[in-house]
Amino acid sequence: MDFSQFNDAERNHLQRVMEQKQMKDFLKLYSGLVERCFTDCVNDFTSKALTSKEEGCVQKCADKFLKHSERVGQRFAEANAEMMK
Amino acid sequence: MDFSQFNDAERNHLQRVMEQKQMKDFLKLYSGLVERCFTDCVNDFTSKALTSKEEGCVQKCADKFLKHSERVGQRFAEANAEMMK
Amino acid sequence: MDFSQFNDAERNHLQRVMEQKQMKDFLKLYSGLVERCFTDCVNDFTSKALTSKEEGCVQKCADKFLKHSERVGQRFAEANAEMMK
Amino acid sequence: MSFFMNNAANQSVNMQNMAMAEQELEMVSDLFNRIVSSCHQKCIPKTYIEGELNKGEAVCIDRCVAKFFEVNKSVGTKLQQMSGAGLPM
Amino acid sequence: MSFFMNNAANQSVNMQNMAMAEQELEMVSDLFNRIVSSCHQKCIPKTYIEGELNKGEAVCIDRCVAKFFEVNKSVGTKLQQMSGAGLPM
Amino acid sequence: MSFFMNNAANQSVNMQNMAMAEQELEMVSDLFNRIVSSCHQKCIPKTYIEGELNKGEAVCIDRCVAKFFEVNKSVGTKLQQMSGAGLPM
Repeated sequence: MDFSQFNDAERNHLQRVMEQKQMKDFLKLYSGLVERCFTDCVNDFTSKALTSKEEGCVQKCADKFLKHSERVGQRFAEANAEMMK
Repeated sequence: MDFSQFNDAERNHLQRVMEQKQMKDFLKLYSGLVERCFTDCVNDFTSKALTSKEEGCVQKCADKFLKHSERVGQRFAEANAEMMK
Repeated sequence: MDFSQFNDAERNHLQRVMEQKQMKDFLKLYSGLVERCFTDCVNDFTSKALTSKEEGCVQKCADKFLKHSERVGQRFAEANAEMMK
Repeated sequence: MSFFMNNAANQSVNMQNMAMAEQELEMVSDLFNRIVSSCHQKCIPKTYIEGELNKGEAVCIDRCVAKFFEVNKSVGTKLQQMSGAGLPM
Repeated sequence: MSFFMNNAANQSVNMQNMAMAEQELEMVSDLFNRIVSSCHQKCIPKTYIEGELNKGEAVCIDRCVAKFFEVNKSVGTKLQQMSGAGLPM
Repeated sequence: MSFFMNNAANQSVNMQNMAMAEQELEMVSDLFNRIVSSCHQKCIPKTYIEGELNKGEAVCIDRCVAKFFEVNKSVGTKLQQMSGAGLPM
């Protein structure tokens, strides 16, 4: 998106909108990650506490998802730049 | 959430917000329950009308989900209270 | 819904609301169709470009979904009219 | 739904009515989208041999929409009985 | 949560507070809905033999809610460490 | 995207432009989120042996993003041809 078409007041407005959106996206990332790693890692309901295997799986699942999301971000930016040409 | 930090006008405002939210949540519960029990119970498309087996399954599926949701609500409240300590 | 209960100003307002909603629904149809046909048709990641088989599958998947959605629309309108009687 | 945009200017818009009308429109379109997705799941195999609907798929869709409405009604009745609330069903 | 609707009229509503409170309400209800759907997936078979919860399902639900909270906490800690941001966790 | 907050005070904000810009931001972030979830489904096995991406997963992600953009373009072209509408594609 080309920001030069907007005046300063409009750019301030968009800046605030994007900050709110970043906060909302962060909360969505958080709740999505909890649900995804719970679904993929927790399957033993013979006790109330996470087993060490489950805890380890949750940590790796979260790390892997964040690395995945980061790499998609890089390819996404490149592909978008390509389209803008 | 600690409501004592708000004045009466603010509490009225939040009360109205929560009433609207409860209405919206009820409609989400309803449409979610219809979709879930249709998916789980209805698989026979040799006729246009629900078979008695399908109708029975839908009733039990809805009852079971509401009982499930109620029990989660109890454990959820206890866990939240635990966290507030 | 019975529109006769509204005055012209209200009908104008609803008309604008519905036009915005139609635009939003069209964008949802578009993004949902991309995701659905990608999931159902693209499974070969040995190269960066769509295979002709995948490209063909995406076209048919999109056509089929639009035809499906159109037919549901007809039956939906009939069922709704039935309920209004 | 034909609209006459003539002497709208001097009439007031009752926002309460508009909110109710918008909510009903939202509910009808939500129901439609759920039927499209559920009946696609039940009636359309993912092999996509051709873009047209074949006979079996068409008949399945018709029956699927009818059955979805039945389930919608019976779950609605159950919730209304339980909550006693007047629901815009 | 009891409310006293007495001299509210002459008090002002701080919209900033209201937005924060509404966001927190939204987060709590989102967490609840995700636990309901995840624990239904894990604990309730789709055979629906009867409408009541049997012993096994009830015990599974209790443990499932407890474990979900644990995962919620450990992922929250990880994200806070990484971003260093103060999160309304 | 650098912003200069200098003489903003005396300028007016054209809400029509803002709504369009916000919708475009919404569409870009929705596309990104759908690619993240679709390519996680296609490229990341759920065994989670380690937290890092291995070679195969990384290569799969790169190809998956490229293919998703291709599908996005071809479905977009189809819908534009059908509706004849100018779409903020």
